Amino acid sequence: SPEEIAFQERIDRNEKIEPKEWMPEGYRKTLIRQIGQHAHSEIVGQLPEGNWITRAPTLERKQILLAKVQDEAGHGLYLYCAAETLGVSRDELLERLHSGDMKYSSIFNYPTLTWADMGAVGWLVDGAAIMNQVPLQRTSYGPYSRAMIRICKEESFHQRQGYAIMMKMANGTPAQKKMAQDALNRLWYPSLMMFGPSDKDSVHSAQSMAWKIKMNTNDELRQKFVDQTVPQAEYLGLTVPDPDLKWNEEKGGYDFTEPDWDEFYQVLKGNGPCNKERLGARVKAWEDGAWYREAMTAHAKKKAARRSAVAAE
Amino acid sequence: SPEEIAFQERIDRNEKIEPKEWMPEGYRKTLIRQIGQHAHSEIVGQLPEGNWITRAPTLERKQILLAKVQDEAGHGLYLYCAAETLGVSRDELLERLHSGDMKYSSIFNYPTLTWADMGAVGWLVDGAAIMNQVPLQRTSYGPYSRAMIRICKEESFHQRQGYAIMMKMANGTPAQKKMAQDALNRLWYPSLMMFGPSDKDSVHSAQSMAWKIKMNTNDELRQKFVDQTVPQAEYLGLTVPDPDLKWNEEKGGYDFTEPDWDEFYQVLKGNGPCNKERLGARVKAWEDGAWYREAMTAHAKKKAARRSAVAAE
Amino acid sequence: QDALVEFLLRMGDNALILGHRNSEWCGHGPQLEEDIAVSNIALDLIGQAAMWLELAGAVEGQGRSADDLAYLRDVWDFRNVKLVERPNGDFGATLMRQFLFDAFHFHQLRGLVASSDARVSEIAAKALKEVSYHLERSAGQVIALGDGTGESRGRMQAALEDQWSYALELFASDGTDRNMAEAGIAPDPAELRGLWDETVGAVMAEATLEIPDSDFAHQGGKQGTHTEHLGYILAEMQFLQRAYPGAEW
Amino acid sequence: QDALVEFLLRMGDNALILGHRNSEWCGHGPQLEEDIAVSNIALDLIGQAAMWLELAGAVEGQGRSADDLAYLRDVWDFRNVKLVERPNGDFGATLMRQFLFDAFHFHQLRGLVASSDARVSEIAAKALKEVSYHLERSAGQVIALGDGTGESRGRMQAALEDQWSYALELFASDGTDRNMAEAGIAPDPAELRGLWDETVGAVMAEATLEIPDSDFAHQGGKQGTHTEHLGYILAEMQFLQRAYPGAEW
Repeated sequence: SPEEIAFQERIDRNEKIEPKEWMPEGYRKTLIRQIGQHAHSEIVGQLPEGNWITRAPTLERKQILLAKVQDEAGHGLYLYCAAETLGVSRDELLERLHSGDMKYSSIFNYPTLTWADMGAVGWLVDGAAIMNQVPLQRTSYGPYSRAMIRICKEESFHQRQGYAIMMKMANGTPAQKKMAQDALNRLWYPSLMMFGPSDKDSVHSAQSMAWKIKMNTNDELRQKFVDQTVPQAEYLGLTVPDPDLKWNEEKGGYDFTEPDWDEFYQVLKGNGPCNKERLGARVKAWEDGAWYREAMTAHAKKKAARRSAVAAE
Repeated sequence: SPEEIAFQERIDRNEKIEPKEWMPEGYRKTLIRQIGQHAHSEIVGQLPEGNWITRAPTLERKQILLAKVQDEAGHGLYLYCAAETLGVSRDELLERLHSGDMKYSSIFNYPTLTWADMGAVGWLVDGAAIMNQVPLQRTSYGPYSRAMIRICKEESFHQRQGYAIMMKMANGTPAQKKMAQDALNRLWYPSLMMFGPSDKDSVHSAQSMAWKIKMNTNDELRQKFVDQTVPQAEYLGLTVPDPDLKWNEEKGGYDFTEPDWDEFYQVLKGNGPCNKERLGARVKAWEDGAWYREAMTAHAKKKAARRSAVAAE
Repeated sequence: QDALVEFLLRMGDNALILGHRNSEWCGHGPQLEEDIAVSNIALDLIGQAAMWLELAGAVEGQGRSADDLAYLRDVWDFRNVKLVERPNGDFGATLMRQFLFDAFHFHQLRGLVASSDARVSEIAAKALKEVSYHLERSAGQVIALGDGTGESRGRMQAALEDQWSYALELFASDGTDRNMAEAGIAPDPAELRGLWDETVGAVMAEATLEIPDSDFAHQGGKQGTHTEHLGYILAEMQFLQRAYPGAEW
Repeated sequence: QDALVEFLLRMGDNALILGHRNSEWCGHGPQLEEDIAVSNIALDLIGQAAMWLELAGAVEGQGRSADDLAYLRDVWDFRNVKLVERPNGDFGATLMRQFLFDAFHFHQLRGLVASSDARVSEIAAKALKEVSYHLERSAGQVIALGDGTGESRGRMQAALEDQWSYALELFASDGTDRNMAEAGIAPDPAELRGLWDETVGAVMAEATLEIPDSDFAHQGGKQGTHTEHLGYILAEMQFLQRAYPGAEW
C-alpha cells in the first residue's frame, strides 16, 4: 500500500517512528513481541543474580550487586513503558509472560551456583546483551531507541563490574580460580546462545532487518562477541571451554564451536535447569502481591473521591 | 462420699488406679490437665532442639540430636495415650493446646541460640524434667505411672548426652567455652522456674499430693535440682550465674537466688521470647497437615469398604 | 570507649540486618516500582551499616574492618534489636516494620546530627537524608494499605500487633545508652518515645489502624540475646567469608 | 580408584542431603506418628551417609573423615542427584520424592550387596535393611494419599509431575557408573530402570496416579552441577564447622 511504501521510505531515511504515527500492524506486533520479551528478560534476569545478594562476600560487593539487580528492574520499567506506547499495557504483557505465551531470554534458565557466576554473568551475559543492544540504539522506533540508549549506558557499567569480579577471582586463591573457570565453563555456550539460532535457521529476520527492528544478523553478533571475549578470557588466565577455538587470520576472527542447539531448543521448550523456578518465582511474586496492588488502587480511588468531595463543597 | 473415702484408702495403700475403675471427677480432671500439659510440653519441646538439627556440627551429633527430638515425639505419644484412657482424645487435647486453653512448660518459650544450648537443654532442662518425673513413676494412676517409667529411662540418657556436649564445649576452644557459659547464663533461671512457683504461692498442691498425682513440693524439687547441678557446673569449670549461691552446711544444701517470678508470670501470660513462634509452629504444622490426615482417613475407609465388599461376595 | 563501640555496633547492626531482610525482596516485590524501592532502602541501609561498622572498628582499635565485623562475628556479638531480624512476612508486614523502625531511626538520627562526636554527626547527617525519604515513603505506604481494602487493613493491623512489642525494644535504654547520652554523643532512646508516639500516632490515625494497648517490650537484642532467626541470617550472609577465610573478593 | 571415590561420594551425598531435607520436618509433621517416621528415615539416611563418606575418605587416602567430607566441601564437590536437594514442598511432595528415591535406592542396594568390593557390600547390606522398610512405608503412603481424597490425589499427581524429570537423573549413567559396573562394584544405574519402572508402575497404579509421559531428565547433580538450592543447604549445615575451624564438638 502507499502508506507502507511511505513508511519504509521514512525508515530508510533513518527517521524515527513515534507512537502516534501510522505504522503497519506487523511492525507494531513484532515490536511488541520484541520489546515485551526484552522487558521480561530484565525482570526474570533479576532472579539469578538476586540469588547471591544475601550471600555477597563483602559489604561493597553486596551494594554493587543490589544496585545492579535494581537497575535491571529499572530497565524492565523503561521497556514496559516503551511497549505501552504501542498500545499494550504492562499488566497484559505480564499476563502473557505468566501464562507462558511470551518468553524471556533463555540464559536466565541457567542457575547461578557460585559467587564467580556474579562475575561471569556480568562479563558474559551482560556482554552479550550489550552486543545485541548497542545497534538497537539506532532502531527505527523512537521510544525503543531511547530506552536502549539509557539501558546500554548502564549495562556497560555492569559489564565492567562483572569483569572486575572475574579479575579478583582469577587472581585469587586456587579455590577462587577454580570457581572462575567453572563459571566460564558453564556460561560460555549459554552466552553464545543468547544471539539466537544460526542465521540459516532464524525466522522473521529479513523483515525485521528491513524495518530496522533488528540491525544485525545473529551470526554477525555472535562472531563479534567471541572476538571480543576470547582475549578478555586470556587476560584473565582462563580457558574458554572450546578445544576447537582458534584464530582465523583470513576472516580476521575466531573459529569456534557452535553451541548445542538441541539444548537451546530444549531450554526454550521449558526443559532448562531452572525454567520452572524462574517463572514460578515471578508468578508467585505477582499472585502474592495481588492484595497489595488492589489496596493501592482502592486507596488512590478513595483519595481522589475525597479530593473531589472537598472541591465540590 | 463412701466411694471417695475408699478411693483415698486405695491410694494411701499405694494401689494403682486403672482406667475403668471409679475415680472422683476432680482426680480425673486434674490428671487430664497434668498429663495433657506434659504431653504438650514434649511436642512443643521438640522445637527448640529441632532448631539445631540442620546445623549440628558433626554427623554423629546430628544423629544423636535427631534421635533425641524423635524420642520427645515418642514421649508425647505415650502421654497422649495415657490421657486417652481418661476419656479425652488426642485431637481434643491438641485443640485445647492450639486455642491457648492448655499450656506447655514455659521453658520452651526460650530460644536456643547457639550449639551450646543443645548441651544446656539436655543437662539442665532434661535434668529438671527428670527431677520432676522420677517421683511420678510412683504416681497413683497406673497408665501415667507406666508412661513415666518408660520416659524417665530415656530422659536420663538424654541428660547424659547433654552433659557430654557441655563437657566438649567447656573443654574446647575459648569460643566454645564462652558459648557454654553463655548457655548456662541464659538457661539457669528458666530451669529453676520449671519446678513451678514457690510452695507458698502454689495452688492445687495439697489435693494433688493427697491423690499422689504430685509427689513432692515445688521447693523440695528445686532444692534437690540445685544441689545436684551446682557440682556438675563446677566440674565443667562454669559459673552458675548467681552471686549469692553458697553451700549451707546446716541445711545440707545450697542457698540460692529465686528466679524472677515476674518474668515467670509474664512468660506464662504469653510474653516470653518465643511464645508466638512456638505455638505458631504447632498450629501451622497442624493446619498444613489437615489435608494429609483427611486423606489418610478417607483411604482407610475406602480400604475397609473394599474389604467388606470382598467379604460379602 | 567500650560504650561507644557498643553504640556504633547497634547502629551498624540495625542497618545491616534490616537491609538484609529488605534485600530478600529484590526480584520478588508486588510490582516493579516497589521492587526498586525496597531494594533502594536495602542499599541505603547497607551503605549506612558499612559507615557505622567502619567507625566501630576504628574506635575499637583492633584493626577490624567493617567487613570483619559484618562477616566474622557470631550471633551473640550482634547488637541489633530483634525487630529487624524477624522474617519478612508479607509485603505489608515488611512495610509496617520499616515504618516503625524509620520513625525511630529518623528521630534518632536527628539527635545524632548534633552529636558531640564529629564522626558520628557526619555519618548521621548522611544517613538522615536517606532516612527522611525512607520514613516519608513507609508512612505513605502504611497509610495507603491501612486505608485500602478490608483485606489490606486486616493484614496491616495484624502486622502492627505482631510487631509492636518488638518495636518497643528500640526504647529500652541501658547503661550504654545512658553513657552515650551523658557524653552528648547520642540521644537516650527512652527519650525519643514521645516523638515516636507522635509520628506513629498520626500515621496510624490516617491509616485507620489501632495502636495496641500494651507496653510489653521484647528485650535483649541490643545486648546480644537474639531470636532464633539471626543465626540463619548469618549462616547465609557469612558463608563465603567463613568458607574461604582470607580470600579477597 | 578415583571412580570408586566418586561413586562412594554419590552414595553418601544422596543419603546426606535427602536425610537433611527429611530432618527439616522434625517437629513439623502432620501428625505425631509421621513426625517420628520422617525423623527416623532422616536418621537412617544420615547414618548411611556417615558410612559411605567414611569409606570414601579411606579410599581417597588423604585423611579426610566423613565429617570433613560432609562439612568442608563446597557445592561443586557434592555428588548427589538434584532430586534430593530440592525444597520439601508439602508433606505429600516429600513422601513422593522419598518413594521415587527409595524405589531406586532399594534396587541399587540389592545390586550392591553383591558388590565385588567387600566394604561396599557390607555397608549396602546394612543399608538395605533400612531402605526396604523406607520403601515399604513410602509406597504405602503414596498409595494412601493417591487413593485418599480429591485434594490429596491432586497434590500427589502434581508432586509426581514436578519430580519426574529430576527422578530420571538417577538413571543417567556416566563413565564412573560404567567403570563401577565393569569392575563388578556397582550395578549400572541405567540398567536399574526396568526394575524401577516396575516398582513405580505398580504403586502408581494402586495410587490411581498417572506416570508422566516424558523422558526429559535433569542432569548434572551427579557430576557436581547442582540447583541453586544446595548452596543454601550447605550454608546452614556447615555453619559451625566453617565458623569454628578445628574445634571439636
